[in-house]
Amino acid sequence: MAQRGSVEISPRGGGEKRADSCPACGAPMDAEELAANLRVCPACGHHFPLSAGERIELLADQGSWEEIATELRSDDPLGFYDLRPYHERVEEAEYETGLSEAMLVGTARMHNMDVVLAVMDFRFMGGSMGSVVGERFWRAAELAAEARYPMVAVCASGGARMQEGMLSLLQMAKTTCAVEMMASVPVPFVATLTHPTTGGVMASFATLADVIVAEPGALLCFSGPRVIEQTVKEKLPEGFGRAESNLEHGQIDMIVPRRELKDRLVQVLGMLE
Amino acid sequence: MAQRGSVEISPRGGGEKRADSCPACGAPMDAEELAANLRVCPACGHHFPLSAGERIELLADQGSWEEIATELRSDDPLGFYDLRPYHERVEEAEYETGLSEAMLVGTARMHNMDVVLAVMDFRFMGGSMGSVVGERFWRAAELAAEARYPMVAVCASGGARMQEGMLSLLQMAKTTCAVEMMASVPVPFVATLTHPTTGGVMASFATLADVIVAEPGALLCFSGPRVIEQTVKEKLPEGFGRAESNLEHGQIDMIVPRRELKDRLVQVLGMLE
Amino acid sequence: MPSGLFGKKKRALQEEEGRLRRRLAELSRLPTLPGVHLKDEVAKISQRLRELGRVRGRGEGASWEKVKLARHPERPYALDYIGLMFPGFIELRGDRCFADDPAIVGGLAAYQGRTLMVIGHQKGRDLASRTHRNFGMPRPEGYRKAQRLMRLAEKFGIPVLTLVDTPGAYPGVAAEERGQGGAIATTLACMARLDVPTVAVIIGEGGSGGALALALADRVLMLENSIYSVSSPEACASILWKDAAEAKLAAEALRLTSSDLEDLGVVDEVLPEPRGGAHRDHAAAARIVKEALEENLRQLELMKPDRRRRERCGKFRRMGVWRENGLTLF
Amino acid sequence: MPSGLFGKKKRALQEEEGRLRRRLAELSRLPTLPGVHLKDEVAKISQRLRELGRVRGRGEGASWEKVKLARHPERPYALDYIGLMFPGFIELRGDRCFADDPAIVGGLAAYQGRTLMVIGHQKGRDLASRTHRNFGMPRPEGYRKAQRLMRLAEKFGIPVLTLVDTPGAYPGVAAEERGQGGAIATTLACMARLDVPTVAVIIGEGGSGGALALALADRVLMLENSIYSVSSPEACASILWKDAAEAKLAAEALRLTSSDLEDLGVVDEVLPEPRGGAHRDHAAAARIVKEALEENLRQLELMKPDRRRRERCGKFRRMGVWRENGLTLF
Ligand SMILES: [Zn+2]
Ligand SMILES: [Zn+2]
Repeated sequence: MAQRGSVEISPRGGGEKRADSCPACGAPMDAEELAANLRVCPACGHHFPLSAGERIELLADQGSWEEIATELRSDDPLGFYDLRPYHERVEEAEYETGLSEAMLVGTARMHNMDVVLAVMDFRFMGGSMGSVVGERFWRAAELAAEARYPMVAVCASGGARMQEGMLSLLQMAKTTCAVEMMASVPVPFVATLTHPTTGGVMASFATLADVIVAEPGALLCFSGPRVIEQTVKEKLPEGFGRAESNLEHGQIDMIVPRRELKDRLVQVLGMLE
Repeated sequence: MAQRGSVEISPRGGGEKRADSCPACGAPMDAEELAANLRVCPACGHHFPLSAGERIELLADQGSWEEIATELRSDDPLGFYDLRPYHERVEEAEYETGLSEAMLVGTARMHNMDVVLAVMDFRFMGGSMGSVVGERFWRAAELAAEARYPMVAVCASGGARMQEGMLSLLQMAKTTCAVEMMASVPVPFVATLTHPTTGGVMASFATLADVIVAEPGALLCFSGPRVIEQTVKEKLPEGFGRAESNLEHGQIDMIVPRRELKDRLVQVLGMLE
Repeated sequence: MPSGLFGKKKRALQEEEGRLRRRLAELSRLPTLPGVHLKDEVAKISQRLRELGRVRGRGEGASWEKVKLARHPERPYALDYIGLMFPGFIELRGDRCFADDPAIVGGLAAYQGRTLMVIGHQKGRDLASRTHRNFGMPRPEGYRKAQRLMRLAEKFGIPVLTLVDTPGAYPGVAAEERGQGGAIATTLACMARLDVPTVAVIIGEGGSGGALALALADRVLMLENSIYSVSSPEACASILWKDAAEAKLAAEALRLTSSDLEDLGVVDEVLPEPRGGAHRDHAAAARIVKEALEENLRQLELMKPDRRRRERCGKFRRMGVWRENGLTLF
Repeated sequence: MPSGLFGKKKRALQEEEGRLRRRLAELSRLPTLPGVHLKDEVAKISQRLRELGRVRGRGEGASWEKVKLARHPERPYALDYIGLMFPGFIELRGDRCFADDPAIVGGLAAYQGRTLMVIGHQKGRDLASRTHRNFGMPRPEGYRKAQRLMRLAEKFGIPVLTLVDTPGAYPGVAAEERGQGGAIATTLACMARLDVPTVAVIIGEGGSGGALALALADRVLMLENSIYSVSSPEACASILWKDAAEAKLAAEALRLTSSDLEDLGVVDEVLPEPRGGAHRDHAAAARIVKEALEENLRQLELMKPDRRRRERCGKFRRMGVWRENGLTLF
């Protein structure tokens, strides 16, 4: 089932549309310079999103990534149609990202440590969690538990994939059971929360990790700012839901700049093994 | 070690000085009427303190109380002297309350259910927890664990007994271990918090109970109002630390008026057995 | 899970319905071109959809009707069921941490000579109680209270019954700051770990993660006119249709009714309601829930804790539909 | 616990001292009567007390000197020890509930090829860091963070080291409302239950329940110039002497020094400090702590978890002195 080799990065380099200037500080951006800086604004440190491929490149030792569960694809159990059919949306996401789903799972080495990686990509339908994301996470957890490899999940998600109805919501229960499976060994499970991680992912495996790491500035919440403003008409405080606010409110262990992320994850995993 | 029969209630009836009027509503008080009403103000429901003897009378089936660990007495391990020697203060408390210490422990039946009772008396040096209170609680817990009787503790305490120094503080650790001993069976442990329960008792066995019941209006906190006002100069909100505030803040399970206390405790214990 | 021919047939009908609806959506997006007459095809599809609806037991707007029933202000709430099913219920309150959340109630119930821990979302009926109960939308402390009570139940070997009825977890700033996401996640984890029997009953509105948090149970039962949904139809419509007014369409698409969810294998059993709905006869509804509870508990108590936990996780592991190497797995 | 002749002798001296001090207190309360001359007796008692003080290794005001040393602003704090003992320490933050409390720090430390969970009270040195650390006075979330980290340590079989240094838990309204008492109690319970080895070191000020919460450990070590007390001498004086200025007297009476507490059996081992006190040589102090930690962990790791837990509870069960049927039990 494993497929050796490094991940396909889409022709555009794997990110979403490249901005011409930094949205945080307004500094003009050179795409190549930005890429060379791990897509962190050299002027202000703003962390631009990474694609799943870029994330794997960042974390996995060169050539060590072996994807599993590659053949899993979304079905359309509800025959869901809104303004467009679900399958059309999936196909479009596949085409635009070059990915098979919003999460890739597999094994890799990080500084020579064997790990299981589960990496989400927000570009794939907003990183929404449907049946395939849930099943891939399950298989990753199963592999981690069996091989006694620690797991690193990198989260980026808008929540449940509405087009799969309750089946998508239930992926919260499924991934929770998967985390419990790792805990019963135990193998260490560390989550890295990147911008944005919200909804069902934030309310299941992401916050169940032994250690929770976040990238600077990442929006991390269950209900997003727009929902809060529209539903309960509350004014949002400055920095609401950001990694920094989560740290202060005791919800995460640490904020790690992207440049230090791999080293830090390896240190943490090394100490928990 | 057990001593059959009902507890000695001091000649004055076991309470502290009887007020002429209710401190809560100002209604004039007739001592006999008050006693007949379980020392609850008929006008406003204010709960006057009960002595350990009165409490046992309230909770134990007639004639079922068997005190244990009766021979335990305070020693003076530090040779403690402040304005008066410790042993003198203890002797005075013994004389004034007719009790051997700030906690009595024993077995009783409540509506025919065998239970272990641990009852504190605030009049005995402010219900402070020293070595004897800790050891009595331990023996009560041990008996509960061995006989598989549930335990009901009735708390009223100003905290640790300073005159025994660190040995009194360590009763928090000791009573915690005693609660763990009951939990490992498990036998149910229900705490009834009465006015006032503060300091070390509040930070050990009292808040470790499976179910925490309080009497209306009881002051329940770790740091008392005076300490807070004097140390950190904070203004206290209306009703600070009272049972009602604790209920709202999620610290206790329920507030039960004295008249219903025995029935409620028996119901709870019956469901946990 | 659908099983046997019955399940397969249902699924075939469901697929046909999906196909037709997708085609209808495509047609509706086509520009009106001279000489192209779509009306016939639209009419044919609509006709077939109505037929399918009848076969599958619902007319047009049937899902929306269920939404209205599930939210009916006279529908029995958790404390109504508790009052009818468990005289002498003792409420236990507080998360021992920050607050007591009245949007979740819980406590001990005497039941057939044993004890149950009953935990449920609680809505209010009049303005005051609705405000007090925060419209049944829990804050993190509600979920943490639920966890505390579940652990207490486990300590004494007491089975857990949950009653699910919430529009969703409360989406407020302070609730977020106190870790709404983590509170739901740890409640799920707590339910996954419990070694006592657990039964969840969706009694009204099973709204999103805030509902699911109390429903990772050995058995998930659902009252006939309840709904259980990944998001409210209104929210779904405003996100996917960009128009909250399309909630009726969304309600249909989301498959949130009890029969939909039985088809999808999401719930283990659908409980019939008294004629006209549970709000017409609270006592009868409570009897139905109690009987189902009894039967399910009886079965669960025959199993060893390990096996119960394994089967519970196994059930949720199977939730989802995907294709793999050309095969659709369900 | 004191053992053998050495312990008995110490205890005899202690008792004599107590007797004399009580007599002194009695004399001081007597009204001055004509013809009654107490001066001689007072002088004699004071002389003997000074002798006893020398024998027991302390002069007058010796306890107060220890209080000042224990609170010395240059004394190494938890993060100083951590920095010196555990390069590569990874701090873990937050209670996952309400806040991260900077008055308690905790995290993972690589140690002799294995991992330790280190948790300690943390004071600040300058105005900003003192405010940030709330003068080392934890709120409930600090204790809940400690519990979370202890449970994490237990999950992975990691021994726990705590560093105790606090004036006490924070006495504030909001801290009370969030359950300060319960937070301390559940931390104690957590430490009582842990099945990994636990070592507590009193490194500075061991103030009241807020300190004890982190010290229900298999081994409780205490640095020579630290104090460990049921209440601050100031608070004790203002309660018992009705005058906070009598803190010096209270410090003596409370027996809060390391040698007092070794005598009383409250601490398992007193660690000598570098000449003049730990503040004179942080590195040397850290070496001393590290060596003691090593030896104690080595012993603890030879024991089975069950036995460790049993002995831990057994030790705290023996804390206290009482009389029973005429016998003094210790
Ligand atoms: Zn920038
Ligand atoms: Zn009154």
